[in-house]
Amino acid sequence: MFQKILIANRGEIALRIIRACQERGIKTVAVYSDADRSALYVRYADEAYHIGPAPASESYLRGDKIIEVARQAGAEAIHPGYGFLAENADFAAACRDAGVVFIGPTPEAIRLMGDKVTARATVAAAGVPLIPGTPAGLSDDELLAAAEEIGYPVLVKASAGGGGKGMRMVFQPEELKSSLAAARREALKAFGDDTVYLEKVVEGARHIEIQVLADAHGNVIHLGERECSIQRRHQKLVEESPSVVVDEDLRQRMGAVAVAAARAVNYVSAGTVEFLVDKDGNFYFLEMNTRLQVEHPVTELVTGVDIVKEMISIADGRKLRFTQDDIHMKGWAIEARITAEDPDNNFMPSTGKIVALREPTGPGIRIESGVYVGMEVGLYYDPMIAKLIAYGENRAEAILRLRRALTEYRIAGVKTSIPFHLGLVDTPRFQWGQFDTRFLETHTPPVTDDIGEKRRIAALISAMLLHQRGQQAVTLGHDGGRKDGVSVWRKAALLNGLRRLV
Amino acid sequence: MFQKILIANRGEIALRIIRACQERGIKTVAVYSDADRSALYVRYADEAYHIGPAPASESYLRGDKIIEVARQAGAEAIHPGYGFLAENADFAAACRDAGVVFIGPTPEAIRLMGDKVTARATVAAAGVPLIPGTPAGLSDDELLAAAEEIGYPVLVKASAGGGGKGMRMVFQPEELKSSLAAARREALKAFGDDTVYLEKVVEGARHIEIQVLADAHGNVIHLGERECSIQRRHQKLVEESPSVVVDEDLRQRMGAVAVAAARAVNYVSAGTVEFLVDKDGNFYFLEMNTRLQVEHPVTELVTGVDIVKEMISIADGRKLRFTQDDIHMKGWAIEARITAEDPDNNFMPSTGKIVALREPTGPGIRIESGVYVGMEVGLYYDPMIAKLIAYGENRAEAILRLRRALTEYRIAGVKTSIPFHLGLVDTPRFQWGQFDTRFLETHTPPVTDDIGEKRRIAALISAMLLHQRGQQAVTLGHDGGRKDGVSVWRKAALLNGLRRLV
Amino acid sequence: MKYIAQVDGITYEIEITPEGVITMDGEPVEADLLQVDPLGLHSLLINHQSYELVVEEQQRGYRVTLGGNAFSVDVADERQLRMESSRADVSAGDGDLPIHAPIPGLVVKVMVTEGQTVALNDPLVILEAMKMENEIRAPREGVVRNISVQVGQSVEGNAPMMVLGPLEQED
Amino acid sequence: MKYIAQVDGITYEIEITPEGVITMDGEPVEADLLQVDPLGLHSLLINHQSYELVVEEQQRGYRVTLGGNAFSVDVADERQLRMESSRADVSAGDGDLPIHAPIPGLVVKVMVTEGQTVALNDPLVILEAMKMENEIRAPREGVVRNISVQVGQSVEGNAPMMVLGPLEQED
Repeated sequence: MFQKILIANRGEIALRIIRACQERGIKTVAVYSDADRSALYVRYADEAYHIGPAPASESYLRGDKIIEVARQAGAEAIHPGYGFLAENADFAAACRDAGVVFIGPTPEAIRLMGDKVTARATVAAAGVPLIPGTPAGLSDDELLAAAEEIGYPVLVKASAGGGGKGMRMVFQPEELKSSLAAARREALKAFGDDTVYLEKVVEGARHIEIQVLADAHGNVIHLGERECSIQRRHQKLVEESPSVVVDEDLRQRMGAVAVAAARAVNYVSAGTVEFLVDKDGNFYFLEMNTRLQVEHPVTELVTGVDIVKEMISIADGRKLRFTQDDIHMKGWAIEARITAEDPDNNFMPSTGKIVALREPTGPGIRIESGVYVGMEVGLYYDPMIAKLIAYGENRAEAILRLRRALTEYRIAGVKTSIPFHLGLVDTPRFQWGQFDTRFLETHTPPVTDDIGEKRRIAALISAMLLHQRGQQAVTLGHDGGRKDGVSVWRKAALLNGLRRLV
Repeated sequence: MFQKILIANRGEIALRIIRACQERGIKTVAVYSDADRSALYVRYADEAYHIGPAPASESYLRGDKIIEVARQAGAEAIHPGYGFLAENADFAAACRDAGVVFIGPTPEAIRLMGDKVTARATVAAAGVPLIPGTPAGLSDDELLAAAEEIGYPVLVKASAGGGGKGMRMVFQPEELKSSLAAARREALKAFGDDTVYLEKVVEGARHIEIQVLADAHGNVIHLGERECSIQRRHQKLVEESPSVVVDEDLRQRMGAVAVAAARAVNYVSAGTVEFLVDKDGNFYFLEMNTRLQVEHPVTELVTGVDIVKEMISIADGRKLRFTQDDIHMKGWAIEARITAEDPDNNFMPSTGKIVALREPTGPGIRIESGVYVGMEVGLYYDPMIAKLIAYGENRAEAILRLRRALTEYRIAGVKTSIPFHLGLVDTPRFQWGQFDTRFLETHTPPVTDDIGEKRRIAALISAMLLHQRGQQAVTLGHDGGRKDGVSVWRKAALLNGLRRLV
Repeated sequence: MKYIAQVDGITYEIEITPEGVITMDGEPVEADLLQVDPLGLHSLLINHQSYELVVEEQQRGYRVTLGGNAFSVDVADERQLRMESSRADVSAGDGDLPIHAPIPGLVVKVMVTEGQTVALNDPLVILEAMKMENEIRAPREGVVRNISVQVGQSVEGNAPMMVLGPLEQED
Repeated sequence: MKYIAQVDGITYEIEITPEGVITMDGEPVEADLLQVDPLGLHSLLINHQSYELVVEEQQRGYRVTLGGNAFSVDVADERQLRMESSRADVSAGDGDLPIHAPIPGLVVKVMVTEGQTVALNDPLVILEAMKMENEIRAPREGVVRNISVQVGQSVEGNAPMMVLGPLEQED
C-alpha cells in the first residue's frame, strides 16, 4: 500500500480524501494557493505545500507544480478529487510519466469519455441507448436545420463540456441563435473549445446516474443509482440514493448498461454513468464522469462501501473486495449542497468572512465541510462550501432528518443555500418524489413562512443590544451583566411575570 | 401523536431527544438550571424554562417543578433521558397522576428492576441465569462469612445502585471491611440507602448487554447486543455493537433471555438487560436498566432503528413497527465517551471554560455532544460531555475511523479522555478484541508516543508568538502581519530554503 | 428608553425601562438575552420561546442571522433619531435608481445603451463570477443613464454600473 | 532575539532573527505560523509538516493544546530572564512539598494525621467531586504537617491541604 498520497484539490473534497488516507494509515500531502493557507484541509493534512496564487490557473491547475511537490514530498500517488485536474487526461498521463500513480482512470479512458461525441459513439457501440441529437462541429445554420428535425425543445451542449457550463435549453427557433452564441462563449472560456452540438430534450426526464467501481483486473461492479434531478441551471443541488422511480429491475438493467459503458473504455477506478430516465422508464446515456463525484456520499451511506478508500485500493492494484452480489442497498440518503449563494437573490454568489459556525450532528447526519470560523469565502473557487447528508430507514426519515439538520445549521458571514433547502423539503411534490430535472424552473420552493416573526426577533434583539450598550457602565462583561447568575433581562422577565399575576 | 414533549434532562442526551422530537414534528420544552442557561439543548429546544439553581437536587431532580413546567407549557409527555429522574418510580407515578405521559416503563417495572435483589428474584423465576451471591441486608459480619463461601474475589454492590456507585471489588478478606464501609458511604449518599450485597466475581467476564424494545400491546423484541467491557472503576468508557464474542447462536439465546426478563415485569419502552459473559460463553444476569442507555447509538447504527423515536411511538400507544425477524445487524459501531477528565492524572475531573472546539465529522462519524465554545464545564454534573461514535463495514474499519476522528477532535479549555482513547485504539489487545471488564486494571493504554515532539512544537510556537508580540509595532493584525498574502514567517521560510540551496 | 428598529423597510418600536422591562409595539415581552461565545452567538428566550442568533455589529445597528436568514437591522434610540432628523438632507428624487454590481466580477456583456428604455427584468449586464455568468436585470422599468462599466472590466462588489432614470413623462 | 521556553521541566532555546529566521536548539527550522480564528486556533507548518494548535495566553507564556494534549509553556526572552535571575529569591528548601487539592470538592475523609510518616502513593485525603470519590495520594514519601482541611469541608481547586515534610534524618 502507498505510504503517502498527495491530494491535488482543496475544500471539502480534499478533507474527504485526507480522511480516507488516515483511515488506511497513509500520510497525506496537501497543496494550497494563497487563498487557502488557513483552510481546514491544510491543517488536517500531515504536510502542506504552497503552490501559487489564488487563481486556479496559477495553482490548482498547475499539474507540473503539483507533480513536482509529489516528488519533493515523496508521495507515491495523487488523488485529484473532482474538478480542477480530475478529468484532465494530460495530467493523468504526466503523472504516469513521472512515475506517480494517478488515483483514477487511465488517460485513455478520460480522453475517450471526455469528448462527449466520441463518448457517445463508444458507448453506443457497446449497446448503451443514446438521446437523439446532432454530431458536433456543425455550423449555426446547420444546427438550426437539425433542431427543426429533432423537435423543440432542444439542448445546446458544449462538446468539451461538463458541470452545466456551455449548456442551454432552447424552446423556440428564434431563441436558438443567441443561445448558441452564449453557449459557445461560455464553452470557449471554460474549455478553450467552442464546439457545440444539439440534443433532444427528454421531457419529464429525471437525472439518474449509476456509480461504478472497476479494478485493474477486469472486474466491474455498480453500486446502484443516485437521483440528481433537483438542479438549477444544470447545477445539482440535491442528490439522493436510491431513487423513487428506480425499482430493482430497472436498477439491474441500468447497472448492467453502466458496467458495459465502463468496460467499453477499459475503465479502472470509481466512475459515474449519467442517464436521463423518462416517465416510461426508458433511459438514455448522458455522459460518463471519469472521477469521484460530489454526491458520492449518498451511495456510501446506502451501500456501506467507502468509495474513496476503494479508489485507493484499486490504484494500488488490488482486486475489488466485492462482487455484484455483495452490494445491497439499505435505507435512504439525501445530500443537500450548501453553497455560498443567496437563494433570495437569484443564487448570486455571496462572499465574506465566516464569523460563526455550528454544523448539525446527531443521528443519521454526515457533514462533509470545508468551512471554518475565520474562512474568507471568495470568488476564486466553486461556491459549494459544504455538503449535508442525511440518512434514514426510509426516504421519509431521511427527509425529516435533513430538515432537522438544516434548522440546526448555524452559519453567519455569508448567505447560503440553506433557506432554499428548507423550502424544498417543505414542498409536497419533493416530499412525494414527484419531480424531474426541470422541477425548479416551474416550482419555486416556498420561502420560510415565519420570516415576519424572525424579522421581529431581529428587531427586538437589536434594540436589546443597543440598550445593553447604553447601560454598559452598569452591566459590564459579555454575559450581559450576569453576576449573580441572573441577567438583568431575566430579572426583568421575572418582574414582568409577577406583574401579570397581579 | 404528541404535540409537545418536555425533556427532563440536560447535556448531550437532552439534545438527542430534541432531535428525535424534531424529526417527528413534535415541539420540545427544555428545562434548565442556573448552570445551563446557555447550554446547546436550551438553544435548540423550542421552549425553555428555568427550574432552579445548579445543584441537581434543586433542579433536575425536582420532579414536582418539572411536572409543573409541563403543565404550564402544555407538554403532554416527559422524556427523562438517563440519570436524574429516569429510573425514579415515584416520578413516573407522579407523571401518571398528573396526566402527563412518562416516556419510559411503568412505575411498577422501574420499582421491580430498581431494587437489585427483587430484580434478581423476579428474573430468576423467568428462567434468567444469575451470578452466585448473597441476599441484601446482611450485616458486615454475615457478609464476611458469606464471602468465604462464595470465594474471593467478590464484588460489593449497593442494593439501590447503578452506574458503578457503591461498587467495590475485593480480593482478600482483610480488605472487605473497609470496602463495605466505603460502598455503604457512597450508596447512602447516592441513593439514600446503604444496603449492600455480595456477588461472585466472574473472572475473565465481559460486560454484554441486550437492548430490548417493548410496546404496550405485549410485543417485545431485542436489538442485539452491545459490549461494554472497557470500564474504569465500573464506569463504561467504550461500547461497541456487535461484540466479538457473540455469535448468532449466543445472540439469539441471550436475546431470548432478555426478552423473557422484560416480559417478567410487563416491560414497556426501551430497556437494557445487562449480562456478564464468561470465557466459555456462559452468561449471567447483572441488572436491567429501565431507561434509555448512554450507549444506545451503537445499536442504532448497526440496526438502523432510532431507539428514541421508537420510545416516543411506544409511549403514544403505538404497536412496534418491527418483529424480531425485521432486525438485522449490519456493520460495526464503537462509541468513545468523551469526558472532562484528565487521563494522565488518574481521571481527575477537569473543569474550565471551553475556549476552542472543532468536532470530527466525515464518513462513518456520529457525534452526540453538549459542548460549545464558551461552555463552563463545572463539577455539578456528570463529566461526560460528548460521545464520539464511529461506524464501519467491520470492526477494523470502525476502529480506524474512531482513531481518525479522535485525531481530528479539537477541544481546548479542559482536559479530556481523548488521549486515553487514542492510546486504547493503539493497544493490540483492544484491536484484537481480547479484553474483559478488568482489562483497564491490568493494561494501561500507551500514552501518545510523540509527546516529546509535541512538547517541542509547543515550545516553538510559544517563542514565535512572543517574538510576534515584540514585533507588533511592525506587524499588526491577528494574521501575523500578512499584508501581501505572505506572512513574515513564510518569507523567512523561503529565505531559509534559499540559504540551504546556496 | 424608546428604540426604533428598521428591518427590510419595516419599523418596530421597542421600549425598554431601566429595569429591563420590554414593550414591543405596545405588547409586553418577557425576554432573556445571553451572549454565548465571543463570536457573537446569542441565546434569546422570548416568553420561553428559544432562539439562537448570531449578531454582528454594523455601522448603525446589527446584522442578525437567525435560522438561515440574515437581517440587517438599523436601530437607534429616540434621542439619536431626533437629532438626525433635524439635520436630514432633502432626499434625492425617487425617480433615479442607481444599479450596483451585486457581486465583484468581470463584465462580460453590457446589454443596454444610454437613453434606452427598459422594462422590469430586462437584462442589463452580464457579470462573470465563480466561473458562472450572472445576468443583472432591471429591478423596475426606466431609462438607462450614466453607464460606467464596459466589457472586459472587473468591478468590485457594490460598484455603481449605471442609473435607471424615470420614464419620460407624456405631458 | 533568543527565547527560552520551558515545558514540563524541559528547556528549549529558540533564536529568531528580525527577519523571522528561526533556529531551535541549534537546528534551523522552517516555520509558517498563522492565527486562524479569534479564538486562538493556529496553523503551524514546520518544514511542511502541518500542525493545528489552540493557544491561550497565561500569566507568563502560553497554554498550548495540540492533538488532545495540553502543554503549559513558560517562555521569556533572554533580557527578561537576565533581569529576573538577578533578583531571584533563594528557593525554598526542597524538603517541603505542599499538597494542593487537584480539583474543587468536598473532603469526605482525611486519612492521615500530623506527624504521620507516609510512603509514596499512600492515600491522604478523599475528595468527592462529580458524585465520585477521588483519592488524593502521596506523590512521594514524607512526614505529614500542617493539615488545613477537615471532613465535610468544601475546598477550592488548588487549595493547600497539607504539607509533606522530609523524612526524619537518621543522623
